[in-house]
Amino acid sequence: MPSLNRASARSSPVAGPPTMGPIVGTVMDDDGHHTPQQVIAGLRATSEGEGLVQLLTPEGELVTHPQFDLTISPAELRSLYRDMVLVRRADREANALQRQGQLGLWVPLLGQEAAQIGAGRALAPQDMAFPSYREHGVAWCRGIDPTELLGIFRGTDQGSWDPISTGFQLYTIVLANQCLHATGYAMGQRLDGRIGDPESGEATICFFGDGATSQGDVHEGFVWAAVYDAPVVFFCQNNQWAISAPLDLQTRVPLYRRALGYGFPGIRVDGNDVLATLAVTRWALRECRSGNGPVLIEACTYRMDAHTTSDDPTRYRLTSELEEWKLKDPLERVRVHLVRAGLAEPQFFQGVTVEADELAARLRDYCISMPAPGPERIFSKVYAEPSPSVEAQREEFLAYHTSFADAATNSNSRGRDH
Amino acid sequence: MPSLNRASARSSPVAGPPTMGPIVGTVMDDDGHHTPQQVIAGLRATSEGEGLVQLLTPEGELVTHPQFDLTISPAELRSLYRDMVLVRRADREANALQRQGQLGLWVPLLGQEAAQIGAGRALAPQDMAFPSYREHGVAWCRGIDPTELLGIFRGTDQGSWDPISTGFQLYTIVLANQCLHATGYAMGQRLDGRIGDPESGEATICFFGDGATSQGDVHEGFVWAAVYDAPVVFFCQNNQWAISAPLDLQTRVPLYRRALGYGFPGIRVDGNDVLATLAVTRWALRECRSGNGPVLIEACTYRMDAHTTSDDPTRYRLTSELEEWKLKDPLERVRVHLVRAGLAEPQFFQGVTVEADELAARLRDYCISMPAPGPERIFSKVYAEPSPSVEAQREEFLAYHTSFADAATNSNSRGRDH
Amino acid sequence: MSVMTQVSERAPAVTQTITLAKGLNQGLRAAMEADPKVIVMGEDVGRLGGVFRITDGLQKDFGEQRVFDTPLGESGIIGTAVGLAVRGYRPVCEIQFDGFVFPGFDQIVSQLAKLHYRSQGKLRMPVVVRIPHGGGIGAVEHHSESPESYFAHTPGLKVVACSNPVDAYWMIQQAIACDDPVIFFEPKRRYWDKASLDLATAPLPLFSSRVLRSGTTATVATYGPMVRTVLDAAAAAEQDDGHALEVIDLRTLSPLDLAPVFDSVRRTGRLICVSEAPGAASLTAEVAAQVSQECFYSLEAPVLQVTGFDTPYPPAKCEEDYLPDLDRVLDAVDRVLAY
Amino acid sequence: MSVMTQVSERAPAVTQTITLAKGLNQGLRAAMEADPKVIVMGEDVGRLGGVFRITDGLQKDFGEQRVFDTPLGESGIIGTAVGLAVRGYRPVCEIQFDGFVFPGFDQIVSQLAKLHYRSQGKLRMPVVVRIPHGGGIGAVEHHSESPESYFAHTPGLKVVACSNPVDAYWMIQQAIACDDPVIFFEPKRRYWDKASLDLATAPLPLFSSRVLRSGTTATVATYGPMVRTVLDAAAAAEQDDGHALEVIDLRTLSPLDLAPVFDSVRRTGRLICVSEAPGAASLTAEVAAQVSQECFYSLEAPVLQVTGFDTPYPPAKCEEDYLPDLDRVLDAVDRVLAY
Ligand SMILES: Cc1ncc(C[n+]2csc(CCOP(=O)(O)OP(=O)(O)O)c2C)c(N)n1
Ligand SMILES: Cc1ncc(C[n+]2csc(CCOP(=O)(O)OP(=O)(O)O)c2C)c(N)n1
Ligand SMILES: [Mg+2]
Ligand SMILES: [Mg+2]
Repeated sequence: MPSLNRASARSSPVAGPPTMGPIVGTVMDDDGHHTPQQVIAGLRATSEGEGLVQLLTPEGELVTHPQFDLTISPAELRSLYRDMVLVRRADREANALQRQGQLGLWVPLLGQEAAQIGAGRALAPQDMAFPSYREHGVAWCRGIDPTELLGIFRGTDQGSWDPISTGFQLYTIVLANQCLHATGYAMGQRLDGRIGDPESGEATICFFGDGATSQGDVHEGFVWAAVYDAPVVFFCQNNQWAISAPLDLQTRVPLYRRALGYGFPGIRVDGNDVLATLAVTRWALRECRSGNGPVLIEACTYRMDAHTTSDDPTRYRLTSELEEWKLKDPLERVRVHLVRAGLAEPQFFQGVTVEADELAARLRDYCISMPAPGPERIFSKVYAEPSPSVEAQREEFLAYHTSFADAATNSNSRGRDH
Repeated sequence: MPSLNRASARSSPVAGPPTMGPIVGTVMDDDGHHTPQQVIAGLRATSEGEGLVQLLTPEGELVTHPQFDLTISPAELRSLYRDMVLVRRADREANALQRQGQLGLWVPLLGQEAAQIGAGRALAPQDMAFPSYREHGVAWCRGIDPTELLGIFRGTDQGSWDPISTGFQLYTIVLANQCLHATGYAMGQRLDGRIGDPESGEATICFFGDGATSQGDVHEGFVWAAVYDAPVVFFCQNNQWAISAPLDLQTRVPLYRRALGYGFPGIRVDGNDVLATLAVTRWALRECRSGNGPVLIEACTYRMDAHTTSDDPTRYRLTSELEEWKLKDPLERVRVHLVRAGLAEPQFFQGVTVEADELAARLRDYCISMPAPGPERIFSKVYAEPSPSVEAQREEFLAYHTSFADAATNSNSRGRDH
Repeated sequence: MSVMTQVSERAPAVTQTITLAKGLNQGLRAAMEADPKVIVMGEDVGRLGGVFRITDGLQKDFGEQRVFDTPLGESGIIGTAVGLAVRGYRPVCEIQFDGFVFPGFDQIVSQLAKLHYRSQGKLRMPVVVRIPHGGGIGAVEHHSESPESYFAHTPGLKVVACSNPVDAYWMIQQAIACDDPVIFFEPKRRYWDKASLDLATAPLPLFSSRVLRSGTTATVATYGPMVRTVLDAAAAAEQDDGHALEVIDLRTLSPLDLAPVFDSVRRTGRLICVSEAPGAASLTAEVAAQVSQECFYSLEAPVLQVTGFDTPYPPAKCEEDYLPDLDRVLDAVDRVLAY
Repeated sequence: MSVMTQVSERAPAVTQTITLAKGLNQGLRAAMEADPKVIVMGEDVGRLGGVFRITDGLQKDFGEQRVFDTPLGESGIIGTAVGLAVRGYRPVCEIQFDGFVFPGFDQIVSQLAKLHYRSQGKLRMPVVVRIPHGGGIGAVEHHSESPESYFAHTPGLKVVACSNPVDAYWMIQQAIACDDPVIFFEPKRRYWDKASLDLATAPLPLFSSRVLRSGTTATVATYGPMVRTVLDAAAAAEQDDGHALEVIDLRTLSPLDLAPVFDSVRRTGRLICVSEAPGAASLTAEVAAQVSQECFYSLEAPVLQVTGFDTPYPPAKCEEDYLPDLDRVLDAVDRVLAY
């Protein structure tokens, strides 16, 4: 019986030599067809090889690109490096806080710093970002202090920052839902006549993962954005995995190609290269601000840690894969380049380390002293115009709740429940 | 304020000279970009121009195609013509029956006979078809008598034929839902090991419209089918309209291009050319049966009547458009060819006309004598394993219902309600 | 400016006879004149004016920026409306038929209903989702559903149902003016009912039920398309049997406004709750449960529910039997009085 | 063959202590051994064994043809399961968390629930949709929902909720053997509860409720994750106040099996219905409405409901207050006895 799961191809990144078994299912001829080899190659190509925009190699060499070259000052380069170091450190600290029981969950960005800082730093103040749930690096670029992210994961709130003034919407956990919100918002930017100038115009950027691309909402976002010329950059962080599902469980061919089927450009960029990501995202945002949206960017990167702190990747992927990707580390290549090109003194690196330590300490102090919300929080802001039934439930429960406080010694006192 | 609706482009098929206003939104450069002209051209191209597979011109000339040539006997050609004449006549009769109050609704296929007969005749007995709600011509090819379609539209049932033995599933009204059913069924064909041989293998075909392509379920169907190499042909009848929505409200570029973004072939065929549709669909089904699925076919045709008998197309499209398409009529070109090439005698055409008259008469007689279901039908087959609560409701209501029959003169007798 | 003139020309006279469909159309028009942020979107709402013509003429008068057709997808309609609301617009989305709201259900339940709470008021969702609901028009499958209870069970949403032309005119304007998401149900088989609209008479608040007919024998609470059926039954009950039924139009389904129902039941001691939706885990069960608790000592008979059956909506030829009608209401009256 | 050996090696001993999660895993295993048409599909159900490890080891033992990961989309999961059912398979779909069933809601409500009726039995839909539900695990948004009522309000579906390891083991097998679509709810915060499974004891029929503890003071009906809470409350009520509560696990939510509840209430005269879902237009309202009608003359107090509040599920730090607990149940007991 043929494997329904095309195990061969799919397990290839995991389980050694791919057997070609049922992939006859993809033998194709000239017009748009793909051979098994091409399919595998295509999948490989999502993380390396031709077509991928890269400006800084894993070895720290600057390379040029015909369309997406970037002139960048040493200071700017150092600050990109600094951002990546700081968000990585904040990420590691939050991960540790979860391990120590201070957070219920953490969603690591480890490995995706370049994709997120590159995209985040490309944004102009007037642009709007719609994140998924892993975009801590983009939040950083929008001026949201890492401490503001903690409430979601400690369970004290569901997003504490101001989604309008920060230009960074709240995290969206239901996969791909935000692709339609971003498209609608961008339709509004067009309705408001804020499109036309590549600098002063407005654009929207939407973040989602490789797994999310299979959801219908991504498709409807693409359809709407194309039909209404919405100024939205669809920024897909392809980190190769959707929990335990490798990329080829979502697609046969690189994801950036999806855009062509809708009639807008799709670009594949090395998401571990902060310079390339910055250059491509800048270009895409300028296109959108001038009215040439939408644009799809596939940033090829890697989820170097677990999906979340609840996940155990050893069950589904080999550490050899991780080792391979460590060679493409987004921070290391910038550090090497800064040193080699003599663009940064040892003091600079020491300074960043000190900053990172301070940030980590501040994060920890803030976290452990976060107040737990009271029972009234349950009923807070359910509606903009209060509902009598919710108000009545609030009054009744708060009265009931106080009765326990009043009678602490009451045999029915709280906490007897398991 | 710029038009959000890209009115220029969209109203062009309806409202005279397109103004290019807001389409700056699609000015693009080389890599995958499209100029406004290209966009409009692309839309035009969905019904004419390069890339469209055609074997019989509107003028009835046979033309050859490098990949999809077809050798067909005069007898086969005549029977294709006969099928189209009969389904058109059945369609017109049903439309008339609705006008006369015998049907609550009718969904005309007028103009789409070639797309449906071409696709339907390409199917092998072991293949399975998942229709939308307009596929009366495909039903005909699956041996479903037109009388069996009437119950849905007269309101006596929701699909009366056997969806398994006929190889033709029930009509699906919620747009695009059937694309996932077809994909799942095709996954089952692969699981059952029925894939491999282009003749004896099994394939599935799924019908949907241009408007339905915007639904998330079409996308998820494409993703699943590609990932599992499902032997399914996605057959999109692009009849240029989704009720009042013209094609460019769903896409910037021809729909067949969507397939490339998923890594399977997409072919554009003249859906008013029964030979081209037959050839392309045959090829696609053979690809699927051999295990090279999925395949997308965009059959370019035209909805020559209203969306349904409840619709009034004069509110949103010009009759000039209809006149233009009448020149591409799917039946006329075959008739002209049969006559010109001397492949059919006048008696043949007379014979078909007589057959059509008989079919129409039979359809009418059947329709007006269709029995209305009794109240027990409400509770019939809600579950495979009866539910006590539904059974109780049935007993109670039938007892109540009989009480009226018993007391016809009762002052509470039925029908006093409006 | 030209819009304004066109509109004022078309503005309703002080008193006029309108259909429910016209009431909605005029109400939408008034809401769009009152607030430039109000936009109308959905399938076929533009040039066609909607399959029921509720948005007839709006695109012509307010332009394609404010009244626009969408691609074909309900998740896309609701999801982009959420984004437009974030941008400061007040979208009014049309769902073509009740049975087609489900592809948009995720965006309604997971986003539209939760964003105000998630953001603790930093984001508002003044989105109206218009849904023609109910059966009785001889339609094919999925065109006669009554999905109200799904939404009434969803915290964060407000749900209303209009039953007559005058309410239609006012309630749609009030729903659009509301800063919360409102699921707005329209009784499609009553679109052509007529009534006289007097603009001088101020409307009731949106989230309030209304006693339509006062009586002493028993109370009947209902909403939407069943209101007219119940009023006919009440007239017949009086005429044929001398029963004085008190009839209450719930109007708001979430939050419910049951105070008038409690008052009524305390006087009549009997309640019948009518809806054409399947009864299991429904709004009528909610009303029955609340009244059974609140009026425990006043009830002289159990609360009876007259509803659609717990089956899928049947083929159209069966709907006369499926839908609660005057006779089933009267039968329930007999039964509730038999206690 | 090798599968069989592997499996029989792993087959449960006649009596063993298992967790609820293990009960489901063993039950799935038994169902797959019993019928080769049973397949398991969903996000991460293969190599990972599901985020809760319910399908742990099944892909290894039954192969990638029968246990497979899907692309990431719930509409795709349900929709392809429908197609596989048409083909003769019996798919068991895992929805990773309650809050993620909504993208698949349209396929469930419009297709899975209606195809048997639409085809008048020519198509069967033996599809099981497994949904871990409820809160109490300190999770982020959308991971603690209780959507049972949406499905109980949908004709054509059957809905069950297991509450303990032994029921989990049997009910999942019975649901898979059922020829109708079954929405199968699993109390995620009770996955690690333990109990002793004796294979010699025959299970109850799937669509029946069960009296877990008999008593005379008042009846408490509940289901899923609240069952353990209510049993704890009953123990405390007996110990502290000498109240003998009768506790009924509803188990089947659609169709409901309320005969045992009616019998009980006729004896105790009092009912409390407990669920952590929001109360408006919910299953607890349905139970309250039916009992208020059926037991009208036996009720000495109104039926009280102890439920989650009509708010979105709050941040995790609030869930201890949001979720009905032992104390809120006991408080309701005091209130219902005060009548
Ligand atoms: C609609 C929906 N289904 C399932 C989930 C559970 N889930 C959370 S993250 C995830 C994987 C997402 O993968 P990807 O889109 O690649 O993003 P990544 O986590 O890799 O950044 C899944 C299945 C969800 N959040 N939403
Ligand atoms: C989910 C859903 N939304 C809306 C509708 C209402 N509707 C029925 S047909 C139709 C247009 C479909 O256009 P297309 O897909 O091009 O098919 P065609 O009718 O042209 O054959 C619409 C909007 C529906 N049936 N299902
Ligand atoms: Mg990923
Ligand atoms: Mg069409």
